Formats: sequence, structure tokens, C-alpha cells
Amino acid sequence: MLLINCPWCGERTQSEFAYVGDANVVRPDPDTVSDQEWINYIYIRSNPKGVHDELWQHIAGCRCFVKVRRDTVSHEIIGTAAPAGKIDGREA
Amino acid sequence: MNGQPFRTAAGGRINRAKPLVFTFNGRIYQGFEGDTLASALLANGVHLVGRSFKYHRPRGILSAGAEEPNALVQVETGARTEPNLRATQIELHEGLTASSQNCWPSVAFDVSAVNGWFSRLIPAGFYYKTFMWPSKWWKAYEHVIRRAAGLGIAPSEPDPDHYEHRFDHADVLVIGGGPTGLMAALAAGRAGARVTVAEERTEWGGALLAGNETIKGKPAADWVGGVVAELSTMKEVMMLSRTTAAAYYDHNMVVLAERVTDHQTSSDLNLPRQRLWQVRANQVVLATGAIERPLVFTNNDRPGVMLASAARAYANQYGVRAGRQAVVFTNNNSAYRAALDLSAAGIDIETVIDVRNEVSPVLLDGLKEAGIGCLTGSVVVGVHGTKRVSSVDVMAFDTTTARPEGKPRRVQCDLLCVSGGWNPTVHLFSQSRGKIRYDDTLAAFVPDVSFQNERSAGTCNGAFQLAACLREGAEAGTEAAVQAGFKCGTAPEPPTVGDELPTALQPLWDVPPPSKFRGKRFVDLQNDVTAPDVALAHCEGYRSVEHLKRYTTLGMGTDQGRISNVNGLAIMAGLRGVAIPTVGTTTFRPPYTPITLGAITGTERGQHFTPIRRSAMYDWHVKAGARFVPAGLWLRAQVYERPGESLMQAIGREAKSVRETVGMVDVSPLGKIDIQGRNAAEFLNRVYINDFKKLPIGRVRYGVMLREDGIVFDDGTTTHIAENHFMMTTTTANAGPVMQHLEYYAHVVWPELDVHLVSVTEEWAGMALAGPASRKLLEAVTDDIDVSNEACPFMAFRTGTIAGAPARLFRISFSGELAYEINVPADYGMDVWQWIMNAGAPLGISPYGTEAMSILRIEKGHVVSGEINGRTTAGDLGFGSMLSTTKDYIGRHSLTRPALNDDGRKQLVGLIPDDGRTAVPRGAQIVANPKRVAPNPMLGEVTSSCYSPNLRHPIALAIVADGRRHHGETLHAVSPVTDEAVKVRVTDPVFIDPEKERLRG
Amino acid sequence: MTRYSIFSLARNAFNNHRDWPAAWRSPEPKAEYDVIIIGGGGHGLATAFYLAEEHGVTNVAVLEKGWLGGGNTGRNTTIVRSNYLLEGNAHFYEKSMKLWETMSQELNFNVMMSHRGVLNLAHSDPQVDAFQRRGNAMRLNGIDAEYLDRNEIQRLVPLLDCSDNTRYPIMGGLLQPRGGTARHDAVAWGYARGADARGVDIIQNCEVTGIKRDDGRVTGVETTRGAIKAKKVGIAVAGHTTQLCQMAGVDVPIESHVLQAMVSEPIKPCLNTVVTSGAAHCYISQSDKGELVFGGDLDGYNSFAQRGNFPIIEHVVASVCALFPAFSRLRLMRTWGGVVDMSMDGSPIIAKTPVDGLYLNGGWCYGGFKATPGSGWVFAHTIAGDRPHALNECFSLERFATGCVLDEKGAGPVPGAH
Amino acid sequence: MDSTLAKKRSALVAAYLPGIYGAIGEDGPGIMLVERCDLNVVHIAGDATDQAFAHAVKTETGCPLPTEANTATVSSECTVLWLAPDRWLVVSARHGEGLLKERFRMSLASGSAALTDVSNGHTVIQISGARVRELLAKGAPIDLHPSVFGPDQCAGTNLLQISVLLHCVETNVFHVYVARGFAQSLWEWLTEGAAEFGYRVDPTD
Repeated sequence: MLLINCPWCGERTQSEFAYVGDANVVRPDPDTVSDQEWINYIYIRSNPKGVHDELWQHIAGCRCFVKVRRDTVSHEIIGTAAPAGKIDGREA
Repeated sequence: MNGQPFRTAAGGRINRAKPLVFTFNGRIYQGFEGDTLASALLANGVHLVGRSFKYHRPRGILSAGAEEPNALVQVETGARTEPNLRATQIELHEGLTASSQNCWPSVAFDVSAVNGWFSRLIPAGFYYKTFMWPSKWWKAYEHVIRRAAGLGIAPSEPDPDHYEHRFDHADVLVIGGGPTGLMAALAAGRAGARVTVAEERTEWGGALLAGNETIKGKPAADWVGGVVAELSTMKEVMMLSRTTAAAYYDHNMVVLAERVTDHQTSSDLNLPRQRLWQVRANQVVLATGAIERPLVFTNNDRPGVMLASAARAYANQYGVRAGRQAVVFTNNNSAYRAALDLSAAGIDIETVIDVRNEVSPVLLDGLKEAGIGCLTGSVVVGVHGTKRVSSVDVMAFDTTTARPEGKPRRVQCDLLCVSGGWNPTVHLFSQSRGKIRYDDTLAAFVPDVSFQNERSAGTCNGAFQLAACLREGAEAGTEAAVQAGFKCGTAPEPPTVGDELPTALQPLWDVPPPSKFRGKRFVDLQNDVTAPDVALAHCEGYRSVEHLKRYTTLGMGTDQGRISNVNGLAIMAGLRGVAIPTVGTTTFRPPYTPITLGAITGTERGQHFTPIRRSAMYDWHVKAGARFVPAGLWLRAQVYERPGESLMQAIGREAKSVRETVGMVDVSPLGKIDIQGRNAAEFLNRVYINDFKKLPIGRVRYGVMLREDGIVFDDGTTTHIAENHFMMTTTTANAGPVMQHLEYYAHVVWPELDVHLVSVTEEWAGMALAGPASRKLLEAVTDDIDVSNEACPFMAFRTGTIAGAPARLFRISFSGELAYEINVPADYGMDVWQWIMNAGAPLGISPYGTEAMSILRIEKGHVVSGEINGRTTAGDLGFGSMLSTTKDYIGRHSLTRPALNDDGRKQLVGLIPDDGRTAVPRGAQIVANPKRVAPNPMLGEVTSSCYSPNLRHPIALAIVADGRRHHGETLHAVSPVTDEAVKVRVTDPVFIDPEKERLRG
Repeated sequence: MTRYSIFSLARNAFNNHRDWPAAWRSPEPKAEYDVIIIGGGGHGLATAFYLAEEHGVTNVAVLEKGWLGGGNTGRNTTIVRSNYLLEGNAHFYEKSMKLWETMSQELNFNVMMSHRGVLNLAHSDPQVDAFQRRGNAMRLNGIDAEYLDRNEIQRLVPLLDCSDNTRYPIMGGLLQPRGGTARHDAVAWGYARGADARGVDIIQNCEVTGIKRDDGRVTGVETTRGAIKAKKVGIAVAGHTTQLCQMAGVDVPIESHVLQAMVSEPIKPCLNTVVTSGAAHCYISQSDKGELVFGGDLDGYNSFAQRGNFPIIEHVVASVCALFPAFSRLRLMRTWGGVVDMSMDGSPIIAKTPVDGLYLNGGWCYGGFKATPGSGWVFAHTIAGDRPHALNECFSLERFATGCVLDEKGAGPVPGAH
Repeated sequence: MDSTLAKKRSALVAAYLPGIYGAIGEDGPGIMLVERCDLNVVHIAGDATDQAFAHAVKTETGCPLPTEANTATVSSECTVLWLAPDRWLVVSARHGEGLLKERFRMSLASGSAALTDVSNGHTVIQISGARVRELLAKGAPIDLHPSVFGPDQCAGTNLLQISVLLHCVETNVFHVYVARGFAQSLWEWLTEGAAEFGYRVDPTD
């Protein structure tokens, strides 16, 4: 069971969090987006076997969104940050 | 009841002052406090305790611990019966009842033993090759196979006991309470760390209990007592005995299963039967010991064949002689200690058979001193006796051919102690993703590289000598404490121990039988997998370790191959001509030993499976005789039946009262979200498909929101409460998802917007007052709100007091009648509801439940989950005109996709039965021709259906391909699964008051 | 191929079963094949089998990075059913079901297809509606389905708690009588043996590390055992679809998640139907060996680890005990996980890709096992004829862009929710 | 209108039975439970770095705005509990209902702060006694060791499947804030879990 370091509340167990998904997804500018970009925004996710930047929500705690850099094979968590924050360490 | 003929006169750790009576297979026996069922049976001379899985061979007791493959019994009867318990782990208590399983009519005479006669026809995987003709007979074959398989019997009544969970956070978790674990706990505890120690057995001391070692010149038990006493005084140390470490998960989370009352005759109802611990440990010390391996030779499964260490444990710990005359068969030194101890306990040791040619003179001298013979370079090739060992055949062993040679010599005995070496218990280490390696000297897998914050120490680390265990334990405990951030100098000095035998072993994986020698050589005793089965898998190409396991079922029993896997791997390695590590190992999967589903469930059982969410008026509904229906976690009043009324009559009466007079329904579970901030209106504008920027204060607007893929997500009303302040309502089912959806966009996508979201679902009790008389009633319960149509028109919002409570009043309507939704602070909900009910009594008010509410909204063509099914668009549901063309909103860009604009899309319509009376079946599909044979193309589906008491005929909502263009046409709503079909006319989905006169009146 | 039968068993009994031939060969890879199938699980092996059997394409290699059936084929809860609502799914899974019915005979390998029935329990009015709607769609599509009331359910599954005294009382259920279970490993072995006998090379311990292309067309693969040329390459690698597709520059709407399954200790037969619950999120059956086999939801975050974590086990077990209060005293014996490729609408992708000669079979979400024969059958057709069969036209990659998604659950592009 | 106007009712009214239960040891009950019906709870949102906002909070509540995560500040009148970087709960027993809210709203009117009364939405259960941490550890996955979770600390977490806010008031005194609708379920779970320690339910005032 994962132990996730909420940037505000500290290390908390996985069951306090809800998984949101790929942290690299950015909503495109609706005025300029192409159809293909829009479809990719909705359906294509980075799905690496290895280091993955992802969002979780600390649903039972502060309800903040947390960016987590995690290895999808070993489940090692390399670092966490606020959604717009930077995580040091191994890159995705 | 007779005495205990195999009990020694003295010694052991049992309490001879406390005899206990128990029943096995209907016979009454006596044992002592401190016995296991296995030791008590052996004390009474009972060796035959079970039958094997496939061949139904008689089986006895092989081990003295968790690795037991044979002695599985059914304990107790009735609701508390439990199958497949290992007799070696069941603590004896007064009145214990147990019986053999997987045998009929009795363990001594088991009809299914005929399987043994056909055993040549049923090798590993035989079922893949036959039972295929004729194909329809498989059901019959399967019936027989299933009846023959399985072990014990499941209870058929609900479990009367309760269970609980406990979370723990330890600096250091020590798993194992033997010498290594105790030493580690001591070291970490003295350093000041929070230490949790888990020991599977009742008593502390591990292997020391079964031996006769000395520590500091005294019996080891004295040292154990001293350490346990010291640990018990440490405030930050928690000692958990009867607690199995079952699973090791990511980030150092370890699951422990504690047996709290299983060993008690009658349980204290204040205590749970078992407790499941989830320990999050900074550091873990694994001190899980090792398990002795049996040897593979002909008829090695007969009752009376026992692991040497187990026979020793029965003698030393339980004061039980496992036989009168014993032979010891070994390939390593540890069995010599067992031989001496058994001899000291009064068992006549005929001889020690050692496959090795060279044996340390120290060992031989020890045997000689005790008057025990030794045959080196020899093996046991077979066992005689069916239900109990009667003699063994011994032959010389040629190490070059790896075969027995010469003439067999028969040795009489009733106990054969075997030792094939030791397997460190690396299961938890492996579960923690540590890498294991094969150690040639020990001929076993040992921990290599750790992955998480754990370290192995003592026997489980391949250190088989007591001095090394104590030293490694002290070092591991110290290191763990230091890693957890505690400053402590050097490890505590491990105590001195008596003389120890050196470790030495010659691998012996399989003793091939001399020619014409009959019988079976079992590798996996529980699943009846033999050495020839492994050979068969090899010859058919099932050579990878996983194929071997799956094809033969090796290691798939309740012991999960704890004692069989390494022997099986080694035999396969021999056949393939490769080294054992090349064959690999199967993955060790949680749990280490089986744990009850009850313990895993904990308190979340029965009605408490999930928490119940109750509205403030819940108790009123109960008193009013409501029938309840789950809606997510909420329990909602479905209908209030009156005496003598059918369910349908009650629902109809409630629905009619709303259209004719006035009714009130509890709508508290609707999601309510308080939205504040300078950009609140802009935020709503981006969330909803329609405009919210121009909504005046004091007004309510209906809104529809989409998912980003353009499909309708949820709907509800949003009210402009005050400047920069709104309240949104959501459907009950989507209250949580909508809140998360909004939080995601507010926090992550548009963090620049100043908007604050707070769920106020629980703050406000909600009640919808609906019906032509609702205004009159409302006037009677409020002094300070002008509810006239002019002052409070449709879609108005007002505040004031109702029944003396502060209230919010929304002129909105789900029923299509003149209606108001009242929100009061939830603590007032009960009284306000009661107050309105009292005030409404002269007007004929009726509470109504979710069923009547559903009828009212179907009559109005309002959509809910049947229509908002995750596949419908705003256009499909008739919201097309709401789609703003002047702004962006979530999901807008997806709407241009061709399939979302197809002509043939299914659109919301109404249905009326052509005959005016036949109900439209729920869940029906719409077809053009009901008589057509399958596949019959479906034009649409019924999404909601009811009998309208107001229109006096059935009505339904449906989504039908291109439905809006087909108003007036007839189609068929068919429901083959309920054998219903009705011809229906397609109509507008609004059945009542399409001009909205009632609504606005 | 030695024919398996009671007679061959008896004949071999005389030699103590020492003369059985290997179930399949272990050939060295050739330099070139007409078709390479990447992935030696049930789907890949079935594809190879039907390429040979139905289309006469026998110069085929199946490349497996580990051991045959070592992925999800050997990790699932063995449930077979075709109880789908949406047209595209219904016809495809029904084809698969028909193939299950004759598979043991066709392969001469007993896969123990047990038509013991699959029962979906409804615990609320909306679920009753939804199950009847689905049952009706099945019947109109010519698939067996029965709606049972609470009493009928109690008779069919006596240990199920059908009382009112539960958190989510059972209101009814949808039964597909032909649904059931099959022996999962045997499916891989049976197809492997059948494909091998028809000339297909099955190559284990051979990991594909690259997909070679020339001018937008597939020319072969790089493997840990060297380069192998091929005119056509089919991908059937549940759990690693994204990675394989990336080798050819194809983006797929897939996330990989871990799905756990578990078994209790074996007990005598006490559950003769596959039971799934809409409210409790679990499915349970009893294996022929006596173990209760059960599973539930995904762990809920991207994972390529074939192991899961405890919260889901807790929830699945609590669900089992809520449905069957008598099972609380039984014990959990083993748990494991499989990596499933979750597509963004919950339905699979069996299609051509933008790269000529490269074909994709993936995105099976929770339910790849039951599709095994049908998936192989239509995939073989797609590869052999370079165009989809009518049964898999709806499983294209383009459906996401056009909006023709097959969202059986209506959950939208949230992979965990399917 | 009738003269008997609506009164407030607790969510626990059906389940709440003062008395002594379970396995009472020599030292008396290990757990004491009482519902704190007297507390008003207001949710405030605002910018912690905004001096005016922090000042307004301090003026109105007597408590400095707790900016350290999972801490509470206490004055003679109020407790302010940290919920999130920009959200707090103000809890007060002495302020009359609504008063706090109105005064607050006026003092915050200029900024972007938001204020929401959630008094009714929360049920507050006070749990005390020597075994309080053991009881909570049956359902709460956070570390409740006194060295980690002592007085004036608070945390949003789960008790079983129910989201709660735990506030350690004194070493062995906790307040559990739970959504009103779950209060009875939580109460039933707490009392079942407390049985082994022996527990006392005190009357509310």
C-alpha cells in the first residue's frame, strides 16, 4: 500500500487519496485547438512502464491535488509536489 | 477415554496440571494445556488424521508448525465450523471438536481410496487429455471431479463471530519471536524505537522451545523469559503473539493476523475473534526462521513419517513420543540432534540413515554414546505399512549413479524421522520484492538483495546456528533502529551459548526406487504430486517453473508449496540438466499462511458493509412506516405504505396527492455545493452548457454539464444567493463525482479563477413541497416570506424563516406542479418537516417517497440516470437549444465529432401503450417487428416506465433512433426476459402540462 | 500430434507415462515468417491457431517474452460469458461463446468449459432496469438470458444472503445459463499444441525489442534472439500494448492497470454458479479444485507490477462476505495481480493500425479471457485478409476520433471506471 | 403560526443512550464518549498570505490563523482548525448561532475570502480516556502516537470508510468531526470498538 507524501499534510496512506491520472494532460486552448489535439487530450495518456507523473487528490485530507512521480513497476515514489510544482529526481 | 500412552513422564512446556478433554472423529481424548491438537493426538497414539487430496491416501502428521501439508482437519460444527485447519497449529482447549476431512465414510476406511488403484490412469494433468467425448457429458464428469476434489466443508450459516482491524505505525517491526527476533527487538527497544514484534505461535522463543540449547549456561527458556520480561516493561514495545505476518506490501506495509479468542473455549463477546493489523513500519526485521525439507522416496507419505525437527519438538516441547521405535533418515547434521533428543525422551532409535559417506566423528561419537547406530552412505528406499509405518527398507546409495545399490535391508520401526535440509522462510522477504539467491552450501534459497527497508536475520537469512542467530538479531535490531533515526552505539552483546553442531549437508532430492519397487514418491504431499509427475511435465514440455506448477499443481495446496517447491524444482533441474537457480522459483504471493476472510473484512460486515448515510428526517420516515431504498450510501424513503394498501396503490396514492393537493418528499441527499469567489459566475459558465453569467441574484437556473467527451454528465439547479455566491445542486448519485470534477477544474485546470467550493449537502435538510396547495401550506408556516406568485415567481429564491427555523426557499419543481424546495439547517430538519406535516394535515398533505417522485418526473419527461446513461448527448435528451454558441464550456469541442451528430442517434421520446392499459415493461427494447427472429434490430430502449395515476394509463420514457421525427408512430416495446411485449405509440416526452401552467401558476 | 483420449492414457500407463511427446515443439526462430504474432498468451496463440486452421497461413511465429500463458491468460478468474448490451460487443462475444462450446473437441485438449451459468445480481431499481434492458438486448440478439427473482436466485445459490437484512438486499438477477468458467492455463496450452501441430513456431523467452518499418510498412521485429523478418506483425500483448505500439510510433488510448484476483483454500462444492454483484463490486465462482476464486475492481492507478495492494483485497473480501456471510470463516489462500490494458471506452481494439502490415489486438480491460477464441478468430481474419471481419469493425482505433465509442458502462474516458 | 417552533435535533438522537457499557476494568471505562452539540462550525476560505485576512481572523476568533498544516490554534472563545492551505474551520462554543458568521462576513467583505456555515453539516463526537488512541487506531490509518499527534494537532483522515477530521484537544481527548449523515453509522462503530475497553456515554447538556 502506497505511502504518499502530501506536500501539505505529510506522508499519508494511499486509501486517503483518489487517483486522478496522468499529470501531463493539459486542457488545450479551446480557441486554437485542432481536432486531433482535442481527441488526444481526451483519450491519449502517457502510460510509461517506469517513471510516471500523475495526479492524486488527497480526498480524505486537505482535498488538494498532488503531483506524484512514481515508478509504475516498483511503485517507488520519487517525489511529490503541488500540481504546478516541480519534482526533483528521476525524470519521466 | 484412555490415558496418554505416548506422553513422557515429565518435561515439555505443557501444563500437566491442566488436563483438557477433546473429541476427534467422535472419540474422546485427553491432552494438556499447551498442547496443539497434533501433539495431543500423538500423545494418544493417533497418527492417522486425514486423507490426501487426489488418491485419498492415509496421512498423518508431518510437521509441528505452519508448514503442515497433511494433518488438515475440520474443527467444530454448525455455524462455527472451520475446514482445513492444520492440527499442528490448533491450540488445544477444553471441548475442542475436530474431525478428519476429505474421506468417507471414515478416515480409516475411505471409499475414494480406490483412486489409488487407478493412479496409473490419472497422472498429472490427465483431465486435459480425456473427458471430452461426448462433449455434453463434461457436466457429468465435472460433477464427479468436483465432488472428489476440495478438502473440508464450508459453513452453511453466517459467521457468528466478529473481527476488527487495527492500524499500527512502528519504527521497527520485528517478524518472528524466536532467538533472532527477540534479540532484534531488544536491541531496537533499548535504542528507544517504537517496536512491534509479531510471533505466529502462542509462546515466545521460536525454535528454542523445541530444542534443549543453553544460553548463558542455562536452559534457553530462562533467557527467553528474561528477554520477554524486559521487552514487556518497555513502553514503546508492543508484543503480539498468536500473530502471523501474512503479507508484505509496498512502502513497508505489513499485514498481521492476530488470533484473539480462537484458543478459548467460550469467547468474550467484547473481544473480536481475530484482529487484522496493518503495520506501516519505518524498518522491518525479518526473523522468520526456516522450515525443514522432507525427502522424496517411495511411500514417503505414510503416517509415521515425520520431519526430524517435528519429532524433536513433540518430544521436547510437548512431552510426546511420536513413536516407540524410530529410524532417522537424513542428508545433514541437524537430524543428529533430533536423534539424541528422541532417544533421551525414551524413543528407541534403531538407527540413523545418512546418505553421506563422510560424517563428522563428533556426530558419530554422540550417537555411539547414546547407543544409536548409524548407516552412512545409505538411504531409505521405501516404507511399509499403510495407515502407519511398520518398517523401512534401507539400501546403500551410489553417489555416482545417484541410485540405491545392493540388497535392501528391512528395519522395523513405527516412526521415520526425515531431514532433507532446511529452507529459510523467505516468503515475506520475497513479497517485499527482495531478490533471493541459491546457496549451494545450504542447498537452499536465501535472501540476497533487499528492495524495501528490511533486513533478514538468523535462520531465515541462512544462519543456522544459535550464536549466529543471536548475533545477527542484535545487529539487525540495532541497524533498524539507527536507520529509523535512533542513536544507539553498538549492538547489545549477544549472550553466550552452548556447543553447537556445525552445519553440513549433501543435497538429496529424490531417491529413485530399485526396479520393481512399488509405491509413490511424493514431492507435494498435499496435492499428491509425485516425482514421476514432475518427469511427465518435463517430457511433455511443461518445463518452466510456472508450467510445472500449473500442469502438476505442485505447490498449489493450502501449504503453498512451503515444503515441496524446492524439491520439485531440484528434480526438474536434474531432468533438464541445469542448475537449480536456472529453473527459477515461483513467485511467493501473499498471504504467507491463509487468513480468514472475516479478519480481512473486519467490521465491514452485514449491514455495516458500507456506512449508512441518513437524512435529518430519517427517524421520521422510520416511524411513518417507510420502506427504504439504498441510493449510493443514503437510505431514502421509497414509499409509505398504509395498512391494507398494496405497494402499487400506495405509490399511486402518493403521486396523485401531489397533483391534487400537496405532498412533501425528503430531497436532502441531493448534492449541494456552495460556490463563492470573484470568478464564481465565470466558473459556472465554463462548467455548464448554458449561460450563468447573467443569472440575477435571487434567481435559480437549471443547468446541464457535460464530460469533456461531450456526453451529458449531470444536471441540476444553481442559485445566485448573493454577490459572488452561488449554490449548485447535483443529482444524488453524482454528488461526489461532480464535486471532484469541479475541484479538478478549479484547482488544476483554471487555478487563476478565484472560486471556493464547499460541499453543503449535509448542512441543509431538503424537502420539496409540491402540489396545487403547496403555496397555501407554505403561507401557513412562514411569517416573513411573501410566497405569492408575484413576489416569489417560478425559479425565484428567497430566504426567511419557516416554522421558526432559518430557511432557504427555492421555487423550483421536479414534479411539474406548483412546488417549492425548502432548505433548513439540518439540525432543524426533523422539526420543520414535522411542523409542515402537521400544518398540512387539514389540506390532506401526504409524504411521498422516491417511487412517487419518479412517477411525477416521468409524467413531466424529466431525465435521470436511465436517460443520462453516460452515452447520451444534450441533443439526444432535448437540451440542444441550451447549448451556448457564445462561450466555451467543458465538452464543447467534442460535440463536433460526426457520431455525436448522426441522424440515427437515439432521442428522448415518450411512449404510451397503444391499448391504453398494458404496462410498458421496464428495461424493454424497442423493435419494429416483435415477431422477427433473432437478431432483431433494436431501435431504442425504454429508460423509465410507470403507471401514471394522474393520466390513468401507463407511460414510459425511451430513447429511440431519430425518435423526435417519429412522434405518433407505433412501435413495440418488448421484454423477452419477463415475457412481456406491448405495442406503443411514440409521443412527446412531456405527458402533463406541457404549457407549464401548473408550474408557473 | 498424438491424439489425447482415455485410450492414449491407458496405453501410456503401461510405460508409466514416460513416452508422451512434448505438447509443442521449441524451435529456433527462422529468419523470416509471413506473420509474426507478438505475445504467447491465449489471444496470440488462438490467432496463430486460426491463421493456420481457417486461413491456411502456417508460416507463422508466436513470440513470447516469458513462458506461454504467463500474462493475463494465467491470472484471471476464468469467467466466460457473452452478456453484453451494446450491439458490437454482443455479436463479438457471442461468436467467442460459440467457439468456447466446441473448443475442447476442436483442440483435442480439455479446457474444462463449464457452462454453469453467470449470474449478475441487482441491488437497486436502476440495476434491475439495467439488467433487464441488457437481458432483453441479449435475447433479441439471439443470446441466452434469463431474469431471476429473489426466490429463484436463492434456489440457484443457496448460500447467498437473499434476505432483507443486508446492506444492499438482492432484488433480482440476470442469468446467462451458457456462461461459466474454463481452465485458463489449458486454453493457452491447447491453442499452443493445436497451432504447433499446424506448423506454427512457438518461441518462448523471446522478447520483442523493436518493430522494423520501411516506408510506413512493417518489415519485421527485433528480438532478444535476433532480428526476424515478417510481412505482417500482430500485437497481442495484454499489459504492454502501449509499449509495443510505441515501438511502431502508434499512440493508443490505453492505460495499464493492475487487477487482482484471489482464491480461498479448497472446499467441497458449495457454489455452482458464477456470481457477480453490481453493488458489491465483486465476482466469485468455485473452481473444480474447490477453491473459491474471486476478484473485483482495479487497484486504481497505473501499474506494470503483477502484484497489487491491500485496500482492494479488503474491499473484495468484504464484498464476498456481504454476499455470502458463511464464507467469513474460510481463508484466503493466495492473491495475485495481472496487468490489464484499459481502453478509454471499456471495449477492446482489434484493428489495423496506421502502419501497413501492423495489426493490434489489445485494450481488453477486465474481460480478455472470455474473448480468447473470438479474439483470435477475428484477429486472424483481419491479418489474413488485411481488413476487419464484420464482427470487429466496431473495434477500430478510429472510433475515438469519430465518436463511435462502445462505452458499455457509460463511464466515459476514465479507464478505471470500466 | 404555532408557538412551538422548530428546535434543533442531533443526528445521534436515536442511537445516543448515556450509560456504561462493555468490559469495564478496574480503572473504570477506558473510553468516554459525549456528543458536543454546543459547537458552531464555520468554514472559511481565504488567502493565508493576505495580512488583512489573517488579521480579521485573529480579531474575530482570538486565534492566530494556523498556517502550519494539521495544526489548530485556540483562544478562550474559538478554535481554528487547518483544513487545507486556504481553508479552515472556525469552531466556537460560546458564539451564538449565526453571530460569528455575520460579524465575520462583514469583516471579510472586502477580500476574496469566503465563509460558509457548516455547523449542521458536522456532528462532533468527543472521545476521551486512556484507550482513545487504540480505539481510533481501529479505523484511522494515520499515526496517532502522542509524539506525532498531540494536543492542538488536527488531521483529515478516514475512520473506516468515513471521512473525518480528528482534533487532539488534550493528550487523551479527541474531537471527531463527521458529516452529519454518517454520524449514526460512526457512532455504532465506535461503541462496538470501545466495548473491549469498557466505555461510558455521557449525557449532552
